[in-house]
Parts: sequence; C-alpha cells; structure tokens
Amino acid sequence: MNAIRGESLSKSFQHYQVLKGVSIEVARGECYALFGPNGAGKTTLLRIFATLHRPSAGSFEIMGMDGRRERTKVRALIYMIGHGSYLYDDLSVKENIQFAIGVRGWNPTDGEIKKALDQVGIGRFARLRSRYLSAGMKKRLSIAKALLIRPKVLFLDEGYASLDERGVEMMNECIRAFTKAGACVLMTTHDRGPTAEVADRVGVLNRSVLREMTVKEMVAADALF
Amino acid sequence: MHFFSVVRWIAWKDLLSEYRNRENISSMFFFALNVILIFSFSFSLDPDTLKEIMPGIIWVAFGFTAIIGLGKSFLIEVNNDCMEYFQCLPVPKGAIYLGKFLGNLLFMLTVEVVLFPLFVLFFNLEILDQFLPLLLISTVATIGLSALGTLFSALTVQIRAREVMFPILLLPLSVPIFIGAVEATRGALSGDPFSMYRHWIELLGVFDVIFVVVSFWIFEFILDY
Amino acid sequence: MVATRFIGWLRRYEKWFGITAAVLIAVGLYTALVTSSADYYQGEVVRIMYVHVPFVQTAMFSYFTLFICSIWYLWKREAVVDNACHAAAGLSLFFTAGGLITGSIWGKPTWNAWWVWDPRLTSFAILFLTLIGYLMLRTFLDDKEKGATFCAILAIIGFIDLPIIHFSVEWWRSLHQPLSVSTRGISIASDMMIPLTLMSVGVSILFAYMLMVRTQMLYLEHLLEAKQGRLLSEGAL
Amino acid sequence: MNRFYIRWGVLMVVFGVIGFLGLARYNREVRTISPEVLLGQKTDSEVRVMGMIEAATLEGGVDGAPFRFSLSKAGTKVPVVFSGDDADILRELKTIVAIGRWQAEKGEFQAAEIALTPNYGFIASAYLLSLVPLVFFLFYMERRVAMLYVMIKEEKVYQAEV
Repeated sequence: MNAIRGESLSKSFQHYQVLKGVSIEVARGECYALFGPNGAGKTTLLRIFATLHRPSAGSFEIMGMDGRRERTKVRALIYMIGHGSYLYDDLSVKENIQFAIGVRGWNPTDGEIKKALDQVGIGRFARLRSRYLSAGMKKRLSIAKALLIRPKVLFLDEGYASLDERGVEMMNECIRAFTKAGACVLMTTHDRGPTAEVADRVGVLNRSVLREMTVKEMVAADALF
Repeated sequence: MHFFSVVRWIAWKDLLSEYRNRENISSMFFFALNVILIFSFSFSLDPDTLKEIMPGIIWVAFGFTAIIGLGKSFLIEVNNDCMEYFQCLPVPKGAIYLGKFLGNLLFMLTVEVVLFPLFVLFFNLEILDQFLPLLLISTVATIGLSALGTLFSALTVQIRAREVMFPILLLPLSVPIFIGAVEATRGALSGDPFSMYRHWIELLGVFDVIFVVVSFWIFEFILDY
Repeated sequence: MVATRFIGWLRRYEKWFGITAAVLIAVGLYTALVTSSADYYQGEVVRIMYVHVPFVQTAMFSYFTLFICSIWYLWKREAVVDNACHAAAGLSLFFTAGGLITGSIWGKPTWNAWWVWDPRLTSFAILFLTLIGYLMLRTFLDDKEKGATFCAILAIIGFIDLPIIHFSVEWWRSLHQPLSVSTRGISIASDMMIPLTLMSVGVSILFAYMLMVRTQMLYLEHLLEAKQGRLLSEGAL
Repeated sequence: MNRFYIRWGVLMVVFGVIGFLGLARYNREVRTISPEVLLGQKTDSEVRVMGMIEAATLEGGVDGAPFRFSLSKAGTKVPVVFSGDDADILRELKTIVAIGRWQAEKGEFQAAEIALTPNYGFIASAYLLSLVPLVFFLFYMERRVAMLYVMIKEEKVYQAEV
C-alpha cells in the first residue's frame, strides 16, 4: 500500500485551471521531490494532499484512507511545513510547541521538547518569544514540531528556503530520520544539490504533466524544464 | 476528552498572549473610556434625560468596544497563517470556535467589569441594589455579542478592508442583542422589580443559545472552506 | 461540465420565463392602473400596493433563493452556483430597495410619515443593510473560493437571524407604544385581487428570469476574465 | 443584437400604451380642478374640485339633512352641498375631492360624490421609481449578456510562450 496515491487530480480556482489530471504515487519510507517552474501547481498539489484545498476532480488516498471523505483521519497522519510558521508572536518557543502539539491531543514532556529543539539547534532559544526569531529559526522550529508530531506523511513546501547551510544539512538529517522510520516525505524544491542527497525519486511537474526520473538523471540533466 | 482539551488550549493561548502584550484589552478599555467622555459632552446631564438615555449610552459604548476588540481577535491567527494550521488539525473545528469564543468573552467581561464603576462614577448612577441583575444582563448580552463577533471576526479577518467590514456585518445582525440588552438595562436602572424585565433576559438567553449553536456548527465551513 | 450544462439550460429556457413575466406584468399593470377601482379608505393611493406588495414579496423570495443557493454551494462547491448566489443577492438588494422606496411613498399619504419604525419596515431595513454587507464582502475578497464559502455562510446566518430580528423588533415596539400605525385592514375586494395576483406572480417570474440572466452574466464575466488570463477549465463553453 | 433591440422596442411600445391608457383614465376620472378654476369657467358639466374643508364651516348631516361646507384652496372658497352619507371622510381641515355640478343660480356646488385626495403624485412616483430602474437594470443585464457571448467567442485563449 502506498503512502500517497493521487489519481487524475484537477484543481480549478473558479475558472482558472491550475492542475489537470495529475496522478502521483509515493511509497512508504520514500522521499519524493517535486520540481517544476513557478506556477506549475506544485504547491497546489501539496496543499490538496494536505487537505488544505479540495480537488475539483480526481481522488487521492493517504495511507489507504480516502482524502475527500476521511479528512479528519487523514489529518491525524500528516504534517505540512509550508511558508507559514504557525507561531504566536507573544508566546515563547517552548509555549508555541506545547500549544501546537497540545491541540493535536498529546502533551510532550519538557525533556522531549528540549530534545527536539536541541536536535534542530535552537535549544538555547526555548524561552525566547517567537516574535524575535529569524525566518531560518522559525523554519527550524517547524522541523522541531514535525519531529515531535512524528507524522506518517510529511509535506515540505520549499523545505530548504531561508535555511542556512547547517540548517539544510539538518533538514536532510530529519528527512532521513523520517524515511528510516517508515514515514513518507513529499517535497517541492528548487535546490538540486541538497535534494539529491535525500530524494529517492524525482518528478518534474510542468503544465500538469508529471515526468518522473531518477535522482541520477536529475543531477545529470542540464535543465529540468 | 480531546474536544475540551482543544478548547482549553486555544483559550489558554489567547489569554497568555493577551497577558503578555495587553493589546486588545487596553485598546478596548481606552476606546470605551473615550466614548464615555464624548457622550458626557454630547448630552445634557439632566438626571431625568440621563435615566432615559443611559442604557443606550452603556450599550453603544460596549458595542463599540466589541467592535474594537472582537474585530482583532483573529488577527493573531492570520499573522503567521495559524488558520492553516487549524485547518489541518484532526479536531472538530467547533472546538477551536469555542476556545476563541471563551477567550473573547473573558476579555469583554473584564472590560465591562472595569467600565461599569466608571459609568456609575461619571453619571452618578445608583445601581448598588441592582448590581446582580446588571451583572446578569451584561453577561447574557455579552455572550451573544461575543458569539456573533467571534464568528464574523474569523470571517472578515481574512479579507481586505477588515476594519470596515467587521462592523458592517456584525451590527445589523446583532440588533436583537442590543434591543434586549438596552431594554433589560433600562428596567434595571429605573429600579423596576426583576420580574418586569425578566423576559428580556430570557430572550437574550435564547438568542445566546441560537447564536452559539449556529456559529459552532457553521465555523466548520469558515476554517475548512 | 456541470456549469456548461447549467448555463445551456438557462439559455434555452430563460425566454419562456421572460415572455410569461412580460405578459403577466402587462396585464397586471393594465388592470392596476386602468380598470381597477379605488379603495374606499385609501382612495387612489391604494394603487401603489400593486407595485409595492409584489416588490416586497419578491425581495423575500429572492433572499430565500439566496439562502437555498448558498446551501447548494456549500454542498456541491460549483462555481456556477456561486454565481447564482451572487446574482440572487444583487437582485434581492434591488427588490428590497424598491420595496422600501415604494413603501415609503405609500406611507406618506396614508400614515403621514415617510418612515415609521414599524417591525416590518425595520426588519426590511436590516435586510437591506445585510445585503449591502454581503455584496461589499464579495468585492473585498481576493481568494474567490474562500470568498464564495464566506458569502454563503453570511447568507445562511442572515437568513437564520432575520426572523429573530423581526421578532425582537416587534416585541420592542409593542412594549413602547401600541402599533399606532398598521396597514389598516384593507378588505381586499376581488377587484383588487386580480391586479395584485397578476403583479405578484408576474414580478416573481420576472425575478426568476432576471436571476437566469444575471447568473449568466456573472458566469460569463468570470469566464472572460479566465480566458483573457490563462488556461480555461474543462468544458467551459 | 438587432433582435435584442427589436424585442425591447416592442416591450417599450406595449408598456407605453398601458401608460397612455392609465394617463387617459386619470384625465377622465381622477383629474381635479381648483375652486378658482371652477368659479372661472361656470360650466354645467360634471367636474371634480379639490380643496380643503374650511374650519368651522361643516354643518348638517343630521337626520338626512345635506352636509354644507365651504371648500377652499389658495384663498378661493366655494360653498358645497352634499347629500350623501360619507360622513367619515368629511372632517374639517381635511383635503377632499367633491364631484358634482356647479349651480350658478344658487351660487353653490352640488356634490354628488365625495372622494379622498387622489395623491396621484405619490402613485406616479411610486410606479416610476420602481419600474423605471427595473427596466434599466434588466436592459443593462440583457445587453451585457448578449455582448459577453460575442466577446467570449472572439477572445482567443491566452497561450503561454513555449
């Protein structure tokens, strides 16, 4: 059984068609990287799987569950790191994590939170109000949340954006940890270098055509689209 | 109970943020104070007239306060795309509504509790023997106002011109609450026996139930559009 | 695909609605202005009723249509249903404004006041404000999909709230002063019944026709915009 | 587009005829003259006079006796005799319409019927303010739809550079 299975997914915003009949499958324990030009609909595809958009046509399954009907069950399994940091400016880093995990129905201990924060290298900022965090630090905080939530399916929308070199490395470590644990990672990206280190498969989405290739082909290609 | 823990987490987060920055409560409070000031200049302070218009003044001041405070209550949710996080949560969306509603209700009641003595002070009201009925009236009316206000705040905060749209949508539809609150307050301030205006309070209670239930049910569509 | 079939259906059948409405209103106006007699109490002024009552009825009918379309949209999420909601709201505002204006003109000679805080008038004024809010909300929305949902929500809340408003205003009025003015029991003679029925049915059918035309208009405007901008969705004309 | 304008032309003609008939009926049955005009023309035909019942002039009406009052407008007064029983319309200081004949030899107006003020200004404005915007609104929408169908047919779908 695949972790993600989308079948001829289409998405129109009113009459603007962004995606038309895209099918994709990602296995468990696999990291799938989506490349594509701006406006190709990569993020839209990701957001459909993350149940943030309803597809106009087509169907999709997350861990064998229908994504249109069993939304609540699907949502318990997924986590998305997108452009939003999902933080409250006046809450400290630790409080933000407590809240974000708490509303999902699980209260992590202080030790667990500290471990996750140390893992992404912002342990010493635990008591800082998140207002003062930089974009990269906010990204790391999102990764820390993902580490605590341990989703079965992780979506990364431009995962490497605003991270420094060390951060990119750390992100890749996290992705490896996830895939090793049997979770699946679907990411959109523009950075071929770091992606090549973790991705198992690569797809190029352009005008609703998904062209799949291996990582080697991706690295060797002059231009992807 | 996961449902109530979500309600508690949301309310906890709102209260903690508010405690840290005091943005909402202080702006609500000082705005209302200015309204009182303007009213005291705009009307002749002849005791008989005052008795006639006092309930109106009180509820106009509270209504403006609600517009200032409730209109901004969802601002912290959209600043860092937290609405998106809520949308992806595997919890009933009504729980999120209830949490926000409780937080807002608490802010409104706090401001009202501070303002009432000021009304008494500035307008020489005699309310000591009517204290309990007035408390009841304010609570019941504020519940209805917060219920509608929270819903419309979630709706308008995601659009342009939100400062304008919030009162434009809220005020016409909250007319029943204002009518009930003003009439009951009039009864209490003129020293009528409780049974004379009890029906207004009961009516407000019915409105509260309707507004909370409808908002609770319909909030699903606001978050999960 | 649904949209194309729906619009095609509107295009095919709209003329029958238009013709029926035109005939009914023409006959209705003829009987209202020419053949019917004046009322004993109100005199000739009663003729305003033949345009006021149909407008008011149609305003309520169109808000009900908006409510139904909003529920339909939340259920099916079809863009064309959202266009129908938008059209119904615009028409509802138009008929509400017409009802308020004709009512006000009727009120001056009968009650000797342009405006009275009568429960019916008050709830109608609030309906008017709600509809203005609805249409303003539409203009301020960037995300069309989100906006359609929000507008549907607002319409549903408004529909649930309006009876509450009417009831509370009625109670508030009856407490302060007995209704000094009310539409004095006009015992409607059959002579008046004919133009009134003709006009009521005619304007309702005219509303249906206008709804069909306006839905097409809004749909086509969106479509043109999409066509000028980028790819069209499947099966759009 | 031609058929569209023809359709609207026919509609306008039909409603114009109805409007004309309404106007004719008004001229025939509703239009009133002022007491001054009445005194000026001295005809025997049935006319409709509008004026206010002068204060403290209304008398009669008891035991079938005719009502007597003077109808005035802008200073001109006309004595009126009315032998009907429309007592609830007759009130002092109220503006009414008296329908009847002028009797020059008696110097009084013999009213056969009393009616309320026609207020045709209100009626006309109510009809115009509701129906004229309706017509314009509908006309604009229909024309826009017709134009949009043409524009959509002509518009080429935008093609991205390859």
